[in-house]
Amino acid sequence: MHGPAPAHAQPGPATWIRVLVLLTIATVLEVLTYAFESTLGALTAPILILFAIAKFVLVVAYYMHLKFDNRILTGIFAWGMLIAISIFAAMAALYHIYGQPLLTP
Amino acid sequence: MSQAHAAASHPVEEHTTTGISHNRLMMWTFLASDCMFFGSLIWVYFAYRGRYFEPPYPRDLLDIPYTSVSAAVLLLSSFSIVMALTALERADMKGFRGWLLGTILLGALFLGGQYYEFTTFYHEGLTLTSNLFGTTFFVLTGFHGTHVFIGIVWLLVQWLLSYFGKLTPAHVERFFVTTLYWHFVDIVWIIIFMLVYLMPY
Amino acid sequence: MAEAALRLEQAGYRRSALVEWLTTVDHKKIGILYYWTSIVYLLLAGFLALLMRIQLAQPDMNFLGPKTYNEVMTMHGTMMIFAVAMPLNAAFFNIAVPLMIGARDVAFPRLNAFSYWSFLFGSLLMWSSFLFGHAPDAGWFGYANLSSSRLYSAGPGLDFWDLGLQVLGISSIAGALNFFVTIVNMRAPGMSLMRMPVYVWMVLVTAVLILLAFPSLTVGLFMIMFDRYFDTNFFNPLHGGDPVIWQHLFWIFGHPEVYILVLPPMGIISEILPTFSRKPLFGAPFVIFAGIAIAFLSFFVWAHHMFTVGLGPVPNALFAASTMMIGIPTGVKVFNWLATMWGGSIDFKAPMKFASAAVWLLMMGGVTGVMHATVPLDYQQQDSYFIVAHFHYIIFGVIVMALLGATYYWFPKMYGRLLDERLGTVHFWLTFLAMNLTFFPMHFVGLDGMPRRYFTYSAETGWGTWNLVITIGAFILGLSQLVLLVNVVKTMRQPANAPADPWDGRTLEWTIPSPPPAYNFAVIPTVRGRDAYWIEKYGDGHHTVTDTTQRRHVSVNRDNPGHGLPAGVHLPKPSWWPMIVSAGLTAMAAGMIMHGTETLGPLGFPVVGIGAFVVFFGLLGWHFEPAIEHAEHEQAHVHH
Amino acid sequence: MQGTSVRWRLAWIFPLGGLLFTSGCGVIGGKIASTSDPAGDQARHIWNLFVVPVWWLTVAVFLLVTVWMLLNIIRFRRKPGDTRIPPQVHGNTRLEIAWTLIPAIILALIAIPSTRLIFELNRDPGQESNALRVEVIGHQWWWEFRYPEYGIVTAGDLHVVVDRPVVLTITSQDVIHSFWPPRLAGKVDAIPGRHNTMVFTPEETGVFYGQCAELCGAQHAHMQFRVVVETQEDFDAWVAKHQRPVPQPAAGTLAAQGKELFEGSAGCAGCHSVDPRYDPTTTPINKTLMIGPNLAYFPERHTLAAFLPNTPENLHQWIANTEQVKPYSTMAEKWWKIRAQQNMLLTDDQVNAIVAYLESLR
Ligand code: HEA
Ligand code: HEA
Ligand code: HEC
Ligand code: CUA
Ligand SMILES: [Cu+2]
Repeated sequence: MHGPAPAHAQPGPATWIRVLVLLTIATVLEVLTYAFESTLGALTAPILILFAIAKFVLVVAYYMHLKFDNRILTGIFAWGMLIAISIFAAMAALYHIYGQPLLTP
Repeated sequence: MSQAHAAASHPVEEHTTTGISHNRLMMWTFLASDCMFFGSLIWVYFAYRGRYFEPPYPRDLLDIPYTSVSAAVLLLSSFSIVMALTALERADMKGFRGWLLGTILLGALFLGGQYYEFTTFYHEGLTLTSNLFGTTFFVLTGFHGTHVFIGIVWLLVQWLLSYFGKLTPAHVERFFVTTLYWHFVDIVWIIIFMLVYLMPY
Repeated sequence: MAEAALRLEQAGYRRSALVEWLTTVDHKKIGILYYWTSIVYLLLAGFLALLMRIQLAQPDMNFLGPKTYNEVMTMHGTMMIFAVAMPLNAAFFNIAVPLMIGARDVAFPRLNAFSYWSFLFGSLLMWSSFLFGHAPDAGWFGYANLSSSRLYSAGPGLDFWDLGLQVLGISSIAGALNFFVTIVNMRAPGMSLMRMPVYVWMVLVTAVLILLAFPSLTVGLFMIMFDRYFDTNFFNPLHGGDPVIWQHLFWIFGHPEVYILVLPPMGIISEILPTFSRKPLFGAPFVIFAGIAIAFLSFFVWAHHMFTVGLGPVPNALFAASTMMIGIPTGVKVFNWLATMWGGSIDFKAPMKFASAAVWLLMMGGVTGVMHATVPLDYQQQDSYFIVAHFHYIIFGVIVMALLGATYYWFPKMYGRLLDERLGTVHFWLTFLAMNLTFFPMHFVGLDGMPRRYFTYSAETGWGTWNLVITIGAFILGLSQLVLLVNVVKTMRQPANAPADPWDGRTLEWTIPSPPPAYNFAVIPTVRGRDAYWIEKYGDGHHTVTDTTQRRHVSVNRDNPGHGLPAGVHLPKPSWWPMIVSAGLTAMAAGMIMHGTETLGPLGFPVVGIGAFVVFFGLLGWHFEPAIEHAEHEQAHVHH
Repeated sequence: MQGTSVRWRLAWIFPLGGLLFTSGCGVIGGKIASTSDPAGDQARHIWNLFVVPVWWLTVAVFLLVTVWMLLNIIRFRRKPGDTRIPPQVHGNTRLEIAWTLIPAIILALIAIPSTRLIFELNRDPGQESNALRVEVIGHQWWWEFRYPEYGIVTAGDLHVVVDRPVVLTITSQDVIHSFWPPRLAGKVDAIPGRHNTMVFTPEETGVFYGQCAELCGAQHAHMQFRVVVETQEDFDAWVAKHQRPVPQPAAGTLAAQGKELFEGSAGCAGCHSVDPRYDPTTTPINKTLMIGPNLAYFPERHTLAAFLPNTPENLHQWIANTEQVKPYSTMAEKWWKIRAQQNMLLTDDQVNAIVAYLESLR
């Protein structure tokens, strides 16, 4: 869709600042979520994860230009992430769902 | 690391099948691979999370306001480096050097913060050997710190090169690849900050 | 040779042959370096296997002590995997891939040299452990906490293993990055992904596997290193550490690793069978997708090496299912290969013999793999000789056989000569029969309960008879490999007069002379289909001629003799830096090993420091050195 | 030329025929460790699953691929001088689908009974059943067996009751081992910091061979054990005996001298106890009792040092020459070698006394 776009067709500092503002807001909200952990209860973890994903995507899409760059690059990075995350999830299941308790030393 | 450096060859008119430069393609591929590196470190941290049989425990040590600031410092460095890139693209060498130096300083500030954090923890009794928290925490954040350190050295070299005409607007692609690495180190910290520091037990 | 000399002169260099090999960045030369290094290691690691076989020939033998046996066994496994199978594959990546995609070199020629030197130095570092009397002895997968605690593995043996593997891992990752970029970015015009030769496809998939699998090993090895050097608790049960974590880390790497080893040979089979059957690969897209499916699935089956660890019935059942699923795409490949031969006009030259035997042997090793995947059966088979039989059938039967086939197949592109066919036939038959004689009885002793990694066994177990057979087989197998060496020596004494296209080949490497000139292609070809060269010779699917005599004589892509480089061709410059950086890296690893010893301990960190210094300045030098000749210089020469 | 190609064709038949023949002729089995000779329910279930369906489906796949390959080789070999280009068939989607589906079906035929068996083999009969519960602890390089219900501990020989399920809780004190009695059951790893269970029911009385199956250091090959499957009465008698302290040697005998040495200057008692009783409440599975194996009623064991036949001669050798008999073993490293360095090795007479003492512990 974007084709082999050269690195030059990118937005400028205005966008970078906007992204920075969003990143800062997300970070503040993250820390607030942490601070209100007791009120949020079981919601804390998903909220934190959501904010982290938002920040992650902002940096990758804008600062790292993936949004404007060749789709192949998105594919490569996404596959790396996908495999890493799936293995991570499988491990979490192995240790926290199916794992028998380890002996306490 | 070494591979990344190798990417920095001299600018050549290269024709590629995809239109993506070799260096850029390699850096993204390397980053995909690095996802598995940090992924493995992080899941080991998680598998052991809470299996801490001796003090000190994370809740007694972690200083969230402090770390929030250093996380913000690293985020800011992502911003400054993208500004440096834009300056380079616009052949504004002065702006480029300024933003780049800013990035280096922010990175150094982050590392200094991490050094301070490590020594504080150490004085409170957390060592590599004290318990599994010490082991997994220091190794995970330490490997991240090493990535930052390599990034700083790399940026520093490029900053110096710019004074000798070895880094010019003609080398924008090469510098772009460096910024990819730098941002990646930042996003890894986004994840670590969330999982290690903020995630409730 | 003439071109090489010319090229050097042009670049203002006059170097001896030795220096030329040490500084080469030419993929063809690097391929040859890879090739001979790994063949020597095959002989050495095979020699270790023969030592083991002597010890196991009869019950209660007293040839190798328990410790020595474990060292020999560990080094056999580790070196066969990391210093034979992987680099032998890398040899053919280098020899064939750029030629098959119509490229003049790889994307990062110096990085390519760096991969080779890191492989060489890393493997030498590991071999050197024998000289210091402390070879690694915890098996090729070095299970923690046997490997991670100095309490249970004193001495630097495991440090050699750990740090040697780190260096080899860096070499592999660098190589994979290089070939990934090369294949994605340097294909000849017209070579879309679906027109890419299947071998190139498999190399691409393998590169992805390496990139995503090795980091897990790297992390695990770091953890073992920290446990051994800094008393961390990763695998220390006394502080709650769980040694099983290492098994996960290792097999998340280790299982994809076995497909890293086998996918390129599968690609080689997919090239050889069509060439010698005069038929295109049957269902090539299926074969390609099967390769991708195998690669993808291979990340989610790792726990099939851990069925007896006690992960619980649900994970065991799930991992069994995912493992068995790999049999389906592998079956697709096997059946497509058989269908490729079916109806063909098959010329059983040496490469074809090896390749078709490999297909059959893949079935032999694959079906026992499915037995291991059947969890209850694995409760009995795990860590028995049944496993040893399984993986030698695939590792020797498919990987080594296919790579031997590739040797006969691509030898003209390496040396401009054809290996002797008669000796090739002898080599094949001896190898094929002896490998079955060696590895088939392992199934029997395995089912009879013989565990692997036993340095001896008592007579009452009744394992003696078959073990003697195995040992005899192993010796025949070892001797058979000497036939190959004889063949090479004999062939190298003859003039280099192999034709460009000795097998009536189908892909681009056969369009250029044997051996190819330094710049490979004087004119970059344009590709019109998967069997790019075949189509040019005999027409595409619709207007095929029916007889080879009706071959259309497309001119072989000859260089312009006597005039040096064709206009506009830039060749990468030889460089010392790759080797220097590898040496620095290896010095860092060696320093770390020294740090762990009593006598050299204080020298350790200084050596690490020096190594790091060399790496840093090596990279700077690398950075500053022009990758190719300066444009003006070049221009001047061309307009001469 | 013609001659070579005929020979080529025929030669295929030898390895294939040979392999089929040998595998068909019962070259396995009848050995002390053979998995094809089950004497316990787990081993039996596994072997049955191996034969039907796995083995027969494997034979089907084998024949399919082998016959097809042979047909290819024989029918489509190029004749000398043949320049014909065969029809360029690029594929056939229907065939592709067929040979994607057929293996899938075969695999399902294996996976279904296999999955059922996985769950069956892992089923713990429950606390209230009459199952015998034993703790199995791996050490470099010997096996310790504790019976928490009876408060007794032994090494080397695992006593169980025929037709009565046993539930083993398996762990390790040092590195990873794997507990494997091939004729009775599959193997289960013994992992420090974890405990695994193995459940099986022995179906024949007798003494069954077992061994360690995970590389655990130099003497991995010498880490055997025996499973003594006996009737309930014999087992009860064995338990009753082990709940009593060992007999004291009569004063003045050689054995009494041996006892003195054992407890005194020879330094055996530092690592070995001769009291078969222990307190399960204070010593859970991951707490060590003693460095060395418990030696109570030692002469009744089948193995010595986890691999030798337990004869007085071997025992003598073991004590006099530990380093030669089993190098790298803890006793060799931490006792024999140290004494050798200090020139404090036992004299032959002393060894005789100790052997007499140990032999008296019946
Ligand atoms: C490069 C080598 C390679 C390859 C390709 C494979 C392929 C397979 N392997 Fe193997 N394996 C190893 C190398 C390899 N393995 C090694 C080295 C070890 C030991 C590691 C160690 O412990 O040291 C090992 C161990 C190993 C284990 C662990 C055993 C244990 O330790 O307990 C298992 C368990 O599931 C397994 C399974 C499989 C399966 C299902 C395949 C499948 O991919 C096979 C698929 C192929 C076929 C099935 C044949 C062709 C298909 C057909 C003709 C279609 C019809 C067939 C059917 C329907 C069955 N392997
Ligand atoms: C590429 C992989 C590869 C290859 C090709 C081989 C090849 C061979 N292997 Fe290997 N093997 C492994 C990978 C491989 N192996 C692995 C990964 C293990 C597991 C290790 C572990 O448990 O950790 C293993 C384990 C293993 C064992 C089990 C050891 C044990 O568990 O105790 C045995 C036992 O027989 C064995 C035998 C052989 C034999 C006889 C060959 C033969 O094919 C070798 C034939 C011989 C030659 C090709 C050499 C010819 C040499 C000469 C003629 C002499 C020349 C002399 C000099 C150079 C001085 N291997
Ligand atoms: C440092 C501790 C230590 C000391 C002291 C020691 N042993 Fe041992 N002993 C062991 C260990 C550990 C084993 C198990 C060795 C093995 O099989 O690998 C063992 C095994 C044995 C066995 C075989 C037990 C079996 O189950 O097969 C006998 C008998 C024995 N020791 C007798 C003695 C005698 C007699 C002495 C003193 C003269 C002695 N030991 C001193 C540690 C020790
Ligand atoms: Cu214990 Cu092997
Ligand atoms: Cu596997």
